[in-house]
Amino acid sequence: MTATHTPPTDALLSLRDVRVTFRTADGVITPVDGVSFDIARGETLALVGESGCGKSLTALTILRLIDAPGRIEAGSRILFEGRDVLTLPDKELRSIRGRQAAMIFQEPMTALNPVYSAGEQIAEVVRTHTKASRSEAWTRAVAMLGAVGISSPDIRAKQFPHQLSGGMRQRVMIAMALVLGPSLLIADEPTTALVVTIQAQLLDLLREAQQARGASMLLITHDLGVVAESAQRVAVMYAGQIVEEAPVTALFAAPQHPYTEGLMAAMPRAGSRRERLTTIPGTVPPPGAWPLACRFADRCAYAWSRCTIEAPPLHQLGHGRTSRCHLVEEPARRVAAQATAGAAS
Amino acid sequence: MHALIQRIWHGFVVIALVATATFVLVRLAPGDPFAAALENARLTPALREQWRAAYGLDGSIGTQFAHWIASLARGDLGFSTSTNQPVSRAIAAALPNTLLLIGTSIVIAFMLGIWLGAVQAAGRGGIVDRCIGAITLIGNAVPDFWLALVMLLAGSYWLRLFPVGGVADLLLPLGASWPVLLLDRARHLVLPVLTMVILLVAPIARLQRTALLDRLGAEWVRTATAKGVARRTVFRRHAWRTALGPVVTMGGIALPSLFGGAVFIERVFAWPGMGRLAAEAVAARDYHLVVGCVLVGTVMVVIGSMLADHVSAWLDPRLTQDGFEPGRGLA
Amino acid sequence: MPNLRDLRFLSLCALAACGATPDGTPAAAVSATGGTLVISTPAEPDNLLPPITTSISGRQVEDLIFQRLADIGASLNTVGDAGFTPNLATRWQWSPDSLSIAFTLDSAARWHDGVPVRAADVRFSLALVTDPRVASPTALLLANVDSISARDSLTAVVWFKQRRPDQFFEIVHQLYVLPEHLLRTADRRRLAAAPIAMMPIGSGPFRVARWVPKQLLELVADTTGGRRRAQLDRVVFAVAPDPVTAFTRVVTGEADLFEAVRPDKVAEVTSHPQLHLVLTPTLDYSYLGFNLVDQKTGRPHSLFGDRMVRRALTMATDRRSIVMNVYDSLAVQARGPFTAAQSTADTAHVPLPFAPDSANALLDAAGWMRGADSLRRRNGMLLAFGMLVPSTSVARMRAAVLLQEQFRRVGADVRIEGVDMGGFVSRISARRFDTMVGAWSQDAGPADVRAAWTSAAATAGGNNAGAYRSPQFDAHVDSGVAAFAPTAMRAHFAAAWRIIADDAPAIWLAEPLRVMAVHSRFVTSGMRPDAWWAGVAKWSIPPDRRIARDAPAPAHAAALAPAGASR
Amino acid sequence: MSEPRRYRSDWRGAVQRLSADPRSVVAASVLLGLALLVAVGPMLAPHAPNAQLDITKLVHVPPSRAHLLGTDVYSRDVLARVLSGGRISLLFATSAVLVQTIVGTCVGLFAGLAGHRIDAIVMRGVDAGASVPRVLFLLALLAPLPHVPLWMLVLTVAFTGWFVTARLVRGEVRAIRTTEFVHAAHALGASRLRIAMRHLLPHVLGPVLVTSTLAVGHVIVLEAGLSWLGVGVQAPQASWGNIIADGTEFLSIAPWVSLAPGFCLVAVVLAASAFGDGLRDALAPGQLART
Repeated sequence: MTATHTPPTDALLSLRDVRVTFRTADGVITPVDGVSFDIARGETLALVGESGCGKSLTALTILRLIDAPGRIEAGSRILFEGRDVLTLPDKELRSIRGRQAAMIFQEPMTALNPVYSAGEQIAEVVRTHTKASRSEAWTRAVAMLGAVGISSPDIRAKQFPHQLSGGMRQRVMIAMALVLGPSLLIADEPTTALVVTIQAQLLDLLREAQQARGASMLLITHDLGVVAESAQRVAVMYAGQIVEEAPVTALFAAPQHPYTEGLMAAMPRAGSRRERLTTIPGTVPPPGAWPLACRFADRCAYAWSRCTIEAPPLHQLGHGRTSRCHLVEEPARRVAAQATAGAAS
Repeated sequence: MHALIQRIWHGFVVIALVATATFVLVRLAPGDPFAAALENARLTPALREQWRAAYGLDGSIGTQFAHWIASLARGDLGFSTSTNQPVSRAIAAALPNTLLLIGTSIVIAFMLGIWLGAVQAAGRGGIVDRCIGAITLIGNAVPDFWLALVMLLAGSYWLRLFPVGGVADLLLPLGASWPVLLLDRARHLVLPVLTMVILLVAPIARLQRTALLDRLGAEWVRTATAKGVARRTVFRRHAWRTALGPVVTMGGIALPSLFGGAVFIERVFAWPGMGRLAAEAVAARDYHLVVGCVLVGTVMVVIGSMLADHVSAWLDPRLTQDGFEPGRGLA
Repeated sequence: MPNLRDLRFLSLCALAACGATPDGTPAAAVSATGGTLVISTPAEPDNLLPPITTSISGRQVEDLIFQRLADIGASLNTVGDAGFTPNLATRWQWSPDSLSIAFTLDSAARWHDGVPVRAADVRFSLALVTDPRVASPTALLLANVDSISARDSLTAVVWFKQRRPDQFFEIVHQLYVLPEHLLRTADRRRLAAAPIAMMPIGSGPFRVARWVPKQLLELVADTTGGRRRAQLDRVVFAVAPDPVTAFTRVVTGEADLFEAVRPDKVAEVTSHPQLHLVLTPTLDYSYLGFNLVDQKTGRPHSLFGDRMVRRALTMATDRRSIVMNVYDSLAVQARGPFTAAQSTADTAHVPLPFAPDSANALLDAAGWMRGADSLRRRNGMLLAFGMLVPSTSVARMRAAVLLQEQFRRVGADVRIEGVDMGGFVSRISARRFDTMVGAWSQDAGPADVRAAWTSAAATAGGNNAGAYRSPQFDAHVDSGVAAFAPTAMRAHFAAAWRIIADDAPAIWLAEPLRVMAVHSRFVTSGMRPDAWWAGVAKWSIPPDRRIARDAPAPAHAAALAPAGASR
Repeated sequence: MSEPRRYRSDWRGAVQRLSADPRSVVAASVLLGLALLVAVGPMLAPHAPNAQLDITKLVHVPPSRAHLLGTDVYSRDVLARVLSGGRISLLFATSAVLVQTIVGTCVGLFAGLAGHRIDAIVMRGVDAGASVPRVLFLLALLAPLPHVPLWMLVLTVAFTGWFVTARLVRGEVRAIRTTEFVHAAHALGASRLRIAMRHLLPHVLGPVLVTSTLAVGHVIVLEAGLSWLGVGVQAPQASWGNIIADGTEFLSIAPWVSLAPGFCLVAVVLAASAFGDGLRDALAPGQLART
C-alpha cells in the first residue's frame, strides 16, 4: 500500500504515509489512513472529498494542530521546506505557525476570538513573531485589512467579530494569515460558510495574494467549482485515503477513479441538457465501518469480485496522475459497465 | 443609555417590592418591639402599649406604612427601638463593616476560585483536578456556623495567632500610628474572611472549570495556536479570558446569599455588620431597623448585580441584551 | 466528665484567696489606683436612663455611673436601714412616726460635668420616674412613696404613705438620683430617643467615655466628684453575641471577666494559670409554669386546673438529675419561688419528692388511664400538652427536652414549642400556653414574690401568667412582708412556701449559682447575690500584677471632655 | 463488518453514558447506600433515637462498642440519632428541592414563553425574591412560631429557593425560543403548552437536574444553620442539622457528636455534586469535552 513517490527536490511541502488515529468508546479509528502528496512552490493543490473523508484532519496535521484524543501515528512524515514538522521542537514549530505556514478556517463566526477586536487579533500575529511595537503591529494590521479589501479599515479594526459580516470576518482571517507573507497557505473550506457572490471575491483575493507572494496553497473544499477556478492540481480523498491525483484540466477531462467520475457527474454544468443529476448511491461510511478492500467498492458502479477481496494500490499513471483502482489494470471492465448504464438511463 | 435607565427602573421596582413586603411581614410576627428585652421586667403590656404609641409603632399597618413613606421621603428611615438611635445611624455604622468583610472575601474568593478552576481545567481529569474539586467542595459542604466556630477556635484559641472576633482592638490608644491601626484591622479580618472564602470558593472554581473546558474546545483557541502563539498565552488570553464572563455573572446573582451567609460569620466573629444587625433587629422586633436593613441590603444587591452585568459585558462584548450569552444558559 | 462537687469547695476558698473577705471589705488598703477591667458580655444595654432601662446589662452600667442614696449590704437585709451603707446620702434621720426620712447629701458630690448634686435632683428624680408620660416600669415599685421635698440644698425629705419594714429599701434601692439640669427639658414621652439616654451624665464613680454600638462600652473613673475615686481607671464592656466567642476572649486573655461560664468549660477555667473560678449565689430560679386557666374559655385548664394532675406531674420529674445534667454541680434543685440567698428563704423546706410510682397512681386515680401506646387518655382526650420555651436560651431548651422525656415515661405526650424571646414574652402575656419553661430574677426585697405568684399578679398583664390564686398564700405573703421582726417574717414565708409547694402551680427546677471566670490579678470585693458588680468601684489591681492594658491610657481620659463624648 | 449502530433515544443514551462513567456510578451508589442506610437503619439501631439512657452518668460517653458513635449531652445514642436524623434530613432536602424545582421550572417556562412585558414583570418579582437573604427571611418567618411542623419547614425553604431555577429555566427557554425547531413546531400548529411540554421541557431538564442535585446538599446545610439559630427541625426529632447545631457547643469535649452527622453531610454533598457533573456530561455529551 505504500506509495512509491520520490520527494521531488523543489516540493515546498510533502506528506508521506500520514496516519491519524482516535481512541473512542467503540475502539480505535483512523480517519486519515496513509495520505501522501506534495505541493511545489507557488502551486495550489486542491484536496477534494465529501465531508467526513478526513481532508480537514489532514490539513490540521501539517501544523500539528491535532489535540487529544487524536494522535498522529509514528510512521507519518511531513516535510515542510526540507524539515520534518512532526519531530520539530515546540519553539521551532511555533516559529513556523503563522509566519511560514498559515491556516484559514471554515467558520469565521467561531474561529475569531469574540472578546478581542479584529485589529488586535491580526496585530497579535505580528507581535508574536517580530519585535514590532504595539503601534507598529497595529498599523500593519490596519494596512493588511485594507489589502484584503475591507473599506475604512481603521474603524473596522476596532470592531469586534460579532459586529462584522461573514464575508468581512473571513477577510480578517485571510489578513491574519497573510500579514507575515507565509510561503504556505492552508485554507480549510474558506468560503463554504459564505454566499456565492462573496465566495468568488474571496477566492480571487486569495489567488492574487498567493501569486503576488509566490506562495503555495493547500485548498480544502468539497466544491468542484472552486477547484476548477483556483487549483492547478487536485487530490481526491475518500474514506481517509487519496484515491486519485491529477492536474486540474486532466482530471476534469478524463477522471480515472470511479468516485471522481461520480463526483463529476453529480456536478451541475452550465448548458448541459440533463434534467436529473446522477447521484452516487449510499453514503460515506464512518471511519469505524470501512469495507476491507476497496473502500468505494459497495458504492462503485464497476465493482467486481476483486474489488471486495484485494485493496487496490495507488497506481502511477504518469504525467503526475495516480488512481487507486483495479480498473487501471483491467480497463476493459469499465467499458462493459458503461454500456449497461447507458441503456438504462 | 436606554438599557441603563431600564435597569435602574427595574432595580427601583425590586427595592420597592422587597421593602413593602418586609414592612408588612415583620409586623405580622407575634411579639412587639419592647417585649424582647427583659422577659420578667415589670414592663406590663399597658406600659408597652404606651411606649409603642410614643414611637409611632401602634395603629394599623396601613397608617404606619403611610408615616414611614412620608418620613422616607424626607430621608429619615425612622427610629430604631432596640439600638436607641436613628436607623440611618445604626446602618451607617454597620454597612462599612459588612462591605469590608464581603468585599475582601469576594475579591479573594474570586481570584482563588478562578485560579483553581483554571488549574483544574489545565490538568483536566488528572489527580490535581479531582483533589482540588473534592477539597473545595468539602469547604462548601460544611455548615457556615460550624466552620466559623472551628476557624475561631483554631485561629484565636489553639494557635493564639488572631484576635477573638471583633472589627478592631478599640482599646488601642487614640494616638496609635496608622500602620499599627492597619495591622490591627488586618489581624481582625483574617479569620472571618478565610471562613467566607472557604465557603465561596467551591461554586466559583466549579463554574470556572466548566466554562474553561467549554472554551478550550472553542475554534478561536485553535486559530490562536495556528497563529504560533505560545501555549500559555493561548490558555490565558484566548481561553481563560472568555471563560470569566459566566463566573462574574454568577457572582452578581449570588450576592444576596452573601448577606445571608454573613449572619453566621458575623455572629460567631462578633462582627458588627449588616447581617448581625438585621438578625438582632428581627429578634427584637425592631420594625424600622429590619425594614431599613432589608432596604439597604437590597439596594446593595441591585447595585452589585448591575455591576456584575457591566463587568461581564466588558469581559464579553457579545452580551448585549440582559447579561446572558444567547443560546448558552449558565452551566 | 470530672465530678465538680469537689470543685465547689475549691472555688469558695478561691474567693478568699483573691483577697475578698465574704463581707466585701478589701483585704488590704491598696494605695495606687489604676488598671482596666474588660468584661466580655454577649448582651448590650438597650439604654442608660434608669427609669426606662429594661436590660440587666443596662442595670450593670447604671450602678457604676449613677448614685443611690444608700447601698444595701451583701446580707441583703431589707428590714429598716441596718443593712445599708451611705452613698450619696452621708446620713439620714427618721421622723418619730417613721413616715418620713430626712437624707443629708454629701456636700462634695458633683455630677460628671462638675455641677454640684443638690436635694432638688433627688426630688426631680422621683417626679421623673413616677411621671405617667414616661411610663416607667419602676414607678410601680415606688407606690408607697408619697413625695420628696428639699428642706434645704443638701437635705432631701422622703415622705411615705405607710410605715413598712422595707420602706427604706424601697426608696433607696429603686431610686437612682438623676441630674435635673440635664433632664428637665427632655421629651418625656420619648425619653429613649434623647441623646442623653445613650451618653448619660451621672454622679457615680465611673462615667461613660465611649459607646461604640454592638462593639464596646467604655467607662472611665470620674475624678470631678468629691468622694474618693474608683480604684480602677477603666471598666470596658466588650460585646460578643455568641457565648462561646465571649468566653474564648477571657481564656485567650483579651478580656478579664465572663459572668456565665458553662459547666463543660469550668475545668478549662480552673486549670487556667491566670483565671479564677468565682461562684456566687444568685436570686434567680427557673421553673416549669402550668397555665391553670384555659385561655379560650376562661374556665380552669382541662389538665392543669386539677391540683392532683399538677402534683402527679411534679412527682414524675427527677429534678435533681435534670439540674445535674444542665448545670452539673453549679446549681441546686429549687425548693420553691425563692432562693437560699434571700432573707425570706426556708432552707428546711422539703419540696415534692421524685416518686414516679405515686405519680402514676395519682394519674390513674384522676381517671387518666394508660392506652396500648402507654399514653394516658381520659374519656377520649389524650394527656398531651405543649411546652413553650425560648429557643435562644440553651439551659431552658435543655431542661425542656429532659422534662419531655420524663413526662413521656408517665404517659404524658409533650410537644416542645421553641420560639424566640419576642414570641415567648408575647404568648406569655397573652396567656396562650399550656406550660412554659420560665426563669425569674428576684429583687432583694421580700415583696418581690408578690409580683410573681400572688392573686394580684394573676390579673391580665401581671407576671403570674399561670393565674395561680391562693388567698392563704397571699395572706401569708402580705403578713410576712409587713412583719418587722425577722423571725415573724420567716415564719409567715415558711407557711407560704408550704402552701405553694403543695398547690404545685409550677415545677421548681433549678437555683443556679453565678459561675464567673475572673482574671487572677484583680482583688474583687462587694459581690452581692443580686448584683455581682456592686463593688466594682472598690476592685483593684496591686501594682505588681499590672499587665499591658492596665497602663494608664491618658489619651482616652484626657482627650474626652465629659459632655462631648464621641460616639 | 459491523452493521451501523441504531441511534438510541436520548434518555436511554444518557443512562448508558452515565453508567459508563465510573465517577457517576460511585456517586450514585454512595447516595443510594446512604438512603438505604437511613431507611433501614433506625429499625436495626440498638437504641431508640430519643431515649435518654441516664442523664447524669451516660452523658458525652465517647464512641465505644456499646455506643458506636458515643452519646450526646442528653445521654442519647448518637448512632441512632444520626440514622433517624438522616431519614428526616434526606426526606426534607429531597422534598424541598423537588417542590423548589417544580415551582422554579413552571415559572421559568411561563416567563420564558410569555410576551416581553409579562416576562419583565415576572422576572422583577423573581429578582425581588432572590435579593432577600434566605437565612434572614426564614429566621424572621419561623422564629416567632411556637411549633413549625416538618411540612411547613419544607414549604418555606422551598418557596425561598426556587428563584435560581426560575432564572435558569427562563434563560434557557428564551435562548431556545428563537431556534428553528421551535418555529417549526409553531408552524405545525402546536399549541403553546404543547411546545412547552414536548419540546422545551426535555431540553431544559438537563441544566435543571444538574442544579437540583447540588441543591439537595445545600438544603441540608441550610437546615443545620436554621437549627443553630433555633428555627430548624423541632426537638426532640433528630436531623443531621440539629445534631450538628447542638453538638457544636461541645466541640472541644465531645467532638464526635457533631462530626458524625457532619461526615454524612459532606458525603452527600460530594456525591450529589459528582452525580450532578456526571448527569450534565451524560445529558449533553457533545456540548462539553468528557470531563
